[in-house]
Amino acid sequence: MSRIGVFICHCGENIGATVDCERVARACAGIPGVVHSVDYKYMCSDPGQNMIKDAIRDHNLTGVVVGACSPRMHEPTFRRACEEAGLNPFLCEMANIREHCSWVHEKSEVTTEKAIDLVRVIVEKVRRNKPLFPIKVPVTKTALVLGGGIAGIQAALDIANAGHKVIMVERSPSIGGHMSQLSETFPTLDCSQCILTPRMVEVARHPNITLHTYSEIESLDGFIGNFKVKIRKKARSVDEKLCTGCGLCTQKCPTKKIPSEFDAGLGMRSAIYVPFPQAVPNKPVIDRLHCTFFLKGKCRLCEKVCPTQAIRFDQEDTIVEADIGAVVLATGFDIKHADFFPEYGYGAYKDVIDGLQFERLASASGPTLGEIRRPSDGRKPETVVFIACAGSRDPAKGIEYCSKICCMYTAKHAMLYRHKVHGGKAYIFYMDIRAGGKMYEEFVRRAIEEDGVRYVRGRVSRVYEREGKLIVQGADTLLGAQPVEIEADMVVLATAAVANDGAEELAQKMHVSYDAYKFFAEAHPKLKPVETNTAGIFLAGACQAPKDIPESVAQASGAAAKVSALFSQDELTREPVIAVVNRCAPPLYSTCVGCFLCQAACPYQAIEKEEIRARDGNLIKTVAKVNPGLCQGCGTCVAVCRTKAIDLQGFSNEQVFAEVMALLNRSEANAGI
Amino acid sequence: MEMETRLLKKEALAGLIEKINAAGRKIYAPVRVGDRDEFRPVDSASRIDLGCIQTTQSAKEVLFPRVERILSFSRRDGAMETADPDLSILPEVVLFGLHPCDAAAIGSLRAIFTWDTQDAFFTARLERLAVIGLSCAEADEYCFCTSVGLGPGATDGSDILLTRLASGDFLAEILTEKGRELAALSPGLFLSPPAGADKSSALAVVEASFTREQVRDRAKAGFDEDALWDGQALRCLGCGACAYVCPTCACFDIQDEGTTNRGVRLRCWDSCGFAAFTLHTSGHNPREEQGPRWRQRIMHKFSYMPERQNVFGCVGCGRCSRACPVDMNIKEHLIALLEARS
Amino acid sequence: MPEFEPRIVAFVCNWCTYAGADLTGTSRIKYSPNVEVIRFPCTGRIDFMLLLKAFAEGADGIIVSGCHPNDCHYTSGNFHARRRWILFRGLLDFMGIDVRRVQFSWVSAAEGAKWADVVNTTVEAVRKLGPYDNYRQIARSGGV
Amino acid sequence: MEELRKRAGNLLESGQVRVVIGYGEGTGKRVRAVFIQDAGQADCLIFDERCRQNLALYLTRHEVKKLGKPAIVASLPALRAILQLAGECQIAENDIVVLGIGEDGSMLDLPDFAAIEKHVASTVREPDPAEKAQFDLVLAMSLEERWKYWQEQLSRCFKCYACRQACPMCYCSRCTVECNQPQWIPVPSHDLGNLEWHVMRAMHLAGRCVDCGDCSRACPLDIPLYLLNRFLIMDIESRFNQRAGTTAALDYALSTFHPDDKDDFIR
Repeated sequence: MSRIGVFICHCGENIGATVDCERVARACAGIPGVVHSVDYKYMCSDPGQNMIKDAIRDHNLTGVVVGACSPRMHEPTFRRACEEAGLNPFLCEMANIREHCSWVHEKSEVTTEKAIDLVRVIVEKVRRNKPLFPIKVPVTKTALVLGGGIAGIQAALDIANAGHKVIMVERSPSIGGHMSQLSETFPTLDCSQCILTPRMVEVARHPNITLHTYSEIESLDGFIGNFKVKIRKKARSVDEKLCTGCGLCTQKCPTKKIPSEFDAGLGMRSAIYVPFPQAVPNKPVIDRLHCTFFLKGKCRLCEKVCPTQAIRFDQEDTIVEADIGAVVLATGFDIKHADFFPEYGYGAYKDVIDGLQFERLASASGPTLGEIRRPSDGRKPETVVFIACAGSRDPAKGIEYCSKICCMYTAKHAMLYRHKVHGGKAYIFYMDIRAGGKMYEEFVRRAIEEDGVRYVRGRVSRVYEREGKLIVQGADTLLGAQPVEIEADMVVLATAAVANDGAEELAQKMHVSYDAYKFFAEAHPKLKPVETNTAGIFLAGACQAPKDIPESVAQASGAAAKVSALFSQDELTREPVIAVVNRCAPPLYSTCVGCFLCQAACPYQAIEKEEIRARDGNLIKTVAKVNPGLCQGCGTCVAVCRTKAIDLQGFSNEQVFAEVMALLNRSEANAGI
Repeated sequence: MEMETRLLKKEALAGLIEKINAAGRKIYAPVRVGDRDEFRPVDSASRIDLGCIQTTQSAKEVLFPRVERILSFSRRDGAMETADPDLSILPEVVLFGLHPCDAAAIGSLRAIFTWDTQDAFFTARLERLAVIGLSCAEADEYCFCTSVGLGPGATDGSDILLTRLASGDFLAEILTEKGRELAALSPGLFLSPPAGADKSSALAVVEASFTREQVRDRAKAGFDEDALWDGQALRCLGCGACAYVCPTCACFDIQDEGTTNRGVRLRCWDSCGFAAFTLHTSGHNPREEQGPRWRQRIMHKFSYMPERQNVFGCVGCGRCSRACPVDMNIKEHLIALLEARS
Repeated sequence: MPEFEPRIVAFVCNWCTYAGADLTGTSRIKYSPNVEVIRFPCTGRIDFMLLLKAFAEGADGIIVSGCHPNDCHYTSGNFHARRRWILFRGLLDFMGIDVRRVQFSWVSAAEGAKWADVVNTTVEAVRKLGPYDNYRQIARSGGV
Repeated sequence: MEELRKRAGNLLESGQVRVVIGYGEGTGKRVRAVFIQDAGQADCLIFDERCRQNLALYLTRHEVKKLGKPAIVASLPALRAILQLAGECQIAENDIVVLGIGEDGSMLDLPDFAAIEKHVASTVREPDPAEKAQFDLVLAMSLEERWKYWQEQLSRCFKCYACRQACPMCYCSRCTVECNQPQWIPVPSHDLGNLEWHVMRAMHLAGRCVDCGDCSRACPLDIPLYLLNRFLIMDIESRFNQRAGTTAALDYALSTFHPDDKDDFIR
């Protein structure tokens, strides 16, 4: 038999002015199972809390109901008080007679009546509450950072510097990401490589960081604190241990006309190559799709010239397995290329280039050593048109969002061009200038006012070639949509930033959700911007949405802080408000029939398969099992389960059912004894 | 009481129904409902389907409703009060057109409900019940009354048994005091029968395939023949259709419904065919599979009832076989049981 | 005869509508006392049978409310709930159950005023419809 | 029919299966499910237009599973049930042999679930005209008329659960009606108990029902239960473009969603 204590708070006048608290307490005393019912001015005060503690001891209470403010306000307070008095905190519940009653209704009989109802409902709930205990989950203090761009680098260094192990996995042969391709960075115009390279080196040298480049994730299983990852190390065809990075192989390689990915196709590389001089690790890889030996079966020139015999034509992919406790996804973004734009010639005009190509032209380490020259004939362009929002904010192209970085880098591009080609004319077609950010607006102003970049507000309808010139047709909406036609030598498209190829597949492997554009989804748009819905997996950088460098770095540090917080304890403590699959006597063992419809509905991939086996090892049945490390307690599975085999602790079927019953069947208590 | 035989002209039926109604008695008779026949309250003879071979459901609801309130409770001044239903308000009922198998089934039900204790609800209803039976002029392939000791013209359970003659008139056998009372409501309608009037020529022919005693002995001997019962039950769905249409199945469940303040205790039909019927709180189920449940059904009707209540639990009406969604044919299964070597 | 006072049960999620109703209180916006709230973690947790139970036990109207689409604390519980309600509501209507008595809404933690409005309009709508006699009648079929 | 018997016989003889679940002659003109365990008895297998029971229900029955690996005679509804059962992890591809029957009564070669999916995708079975007419009739009724209609229909129900037991998708070892803590559905077959039971049954089959109609056919009291299932099937198809029993991978309308699912009633 329950022994429930009811404590009605006046909250000064807040409740007391409209609800007859004494009557509520008196009425609740008449509810079967209630052995103690009192009212008090301020229940949350120390004397109020002491009343509860004393009553728990004096009356040997098995449940406590506090009729006061919203549980969202003081539930932790009262639960702690109960715990201090030796009562399991989950046997304490609050009835909200302030926000949901006294504050929203006039002083009247009806309002008091309603307060009694609300308390009575919670009494019926508490009667069915069960003691719950926090869930402990062990934590493996190693983080997996996926992606070696600036976000991944920052996250890895922050976590490593906090004293935890990090495994970094990068898909391409070197870390560095897009930032390593950039010339200068806005709004300071400092050299991208110069600020990035030391970080890259630090990653390579950090004793806490294990780096796997030219590697991809094969699978990720497990849950927060307890993931298992399989990493596929693609065959580099070079023994990394023996290779000294002398570069002889890349010089001697006869196949040299392969468009360089790093130079965005504007430069060439050999079949055995290091993507760029500052690459980390500075070890070449053989591009087997282009290597003569792999295509025709002979050559092996690199093997002959290698002073340390590091070439391994027979190397195979290897799988590395690791236990990890948290994941930072920092896989970055990609951009749309010129061939996405029929109106700009489908990429047919060599001098219509994208922003990343311009970066390579402007970079001192680029194919033109930093001189702005046309890809078609190497001439310096006298007029350059920059087109912002190429694809972005364009529902017709299926990219409705703003790519965010283009306004700033286009201003930078125009500025760099004006610096490098004296007398050159720079036009920017734009929709709006979005320069929110520290020193950003000033930067754009500088481009306009000091560097004479001409901003034309309007869209470009067409680019076509006429007598060696690119004719840019557009409209100036500030001049009443007047047609504008500019003869340009080069056109630079600020193409939309989009999710990486394979982002969807990766998200599925990682069990994180993604938006309509395949950017990874944060757990909450405001309050959980670095978390994903899968506990223990965090986001950093442009894989979540287009971001500039400072934002990516900030988010990376944020993710690293989350990981470090997680790793600061040996065990993870979680609220026990989670779903559980029932167990019952043989031969049923559980009423779960193993249909796993719940598994599909669970937003957290928290439902696993569990095999119930007899003592002889024979499989009896396969049932659902809720992983307490992953379950967040939403209860969607409970409503999906036909056999009621899953129940939610704290909001169990019995509890909510009893609440409905109690609410609608006013007892004698309401009559006011 | 000495049996009396009278003639009820076909035109007189309407008058008989009217008189019974006028006497404040509620009449249930077979009525065509959609593609089925069912017992329904009638107030005129024209609604009655006299040609019906068998109603889908039996008439047992008149004595044993599918849901019956047996107790009410409420909380007053912190204490629980209980109240019994008022049985004195139950109406006087006449079941009209009950075939001999169904009429005989009343005896089986009575045996169950009065075996150890007198079931107040059942007996109160039974006291208020009179039966005007109707011999079977037709039978179908499911009928096997003659194999269980009955027949198309059997009088067991009827207070008056009507047999429709070739002329359309009814030969009325007034069998009991209750029957005489009914006839007395309209004495002018019950005429002297013509000389040589004989109901046997007006009865359906139902070939006997076995005797119930044979089944009793064979079933008892075959209790442990799992393969036999399992094999027969393999296609059985485990639903309760057979039990619920059966005129003698009397299993019930007790359910309390209500809230903290008031509630009722209900008796409602149950069936030994259901998996949960014998489920123990421990999780153990002595009849885990359908085979033993099927065996139970047969054993109860042919072995346990004759043993304990001295009456058989099957009247050969064939309803269970007709209603079964998967064609579990009891007659066929009983024949198979007898033919199987033990 | 006093005016009919409908009884409305509200099934709400903890993170949006319950918090929104808290805000209604904090903002001291008055609304009809005919509604009483039962708190769930998420609309995804609300079993459709509870709605029928509420009618059976004498509710004249029901409010089901949670986070706006895309705002679910658990990402997608409300999306699952929405599908469930789309089908359930259709089925009830097909069976002749008066779905005008069931108000579904999205009320965020910031929409204190909207909560008051949802309650008031639902109470008024149900008041006009009168007591749910059809359902009460069958609810009494067991004799309770 | 000859081919069916031959294939069934071969399967049993070669030991590939231990039992063939098929149809045989029953009482009078009725047919019934038969469980052939001996190749010599394969000749009692039949298939014709009377063979409508969805035999897939027996695949999840403990008593039948005990017999060993089954082959099952399956026309469209059973094939759909097989796919849905596979999606719900109740049967695996290698656990059964499917003796598929085409809409024209001919034998199909359905070696795997992919072949069943293909056949199901390319086969249309028009709803029974009388059933469709009844459906449209109910749909056209006013709210009050619909209430009366269903109250009258459901008042007949005596809760024999033939509808549930005949359903291939009702394989739960404990049905919700058997849950008594709390007692979700009243056990008695009074008006409330009947309404709640049938609402619950329909909802639990929403997105899972393969539209075989066996619930209605099993009902000894002719309650048109198919109307409820059909309503939800049509709703799910038109709103969410999903159909149960079309794929062996789970695609359940109530465990999936689309952020743009349309409703016209949520404030």
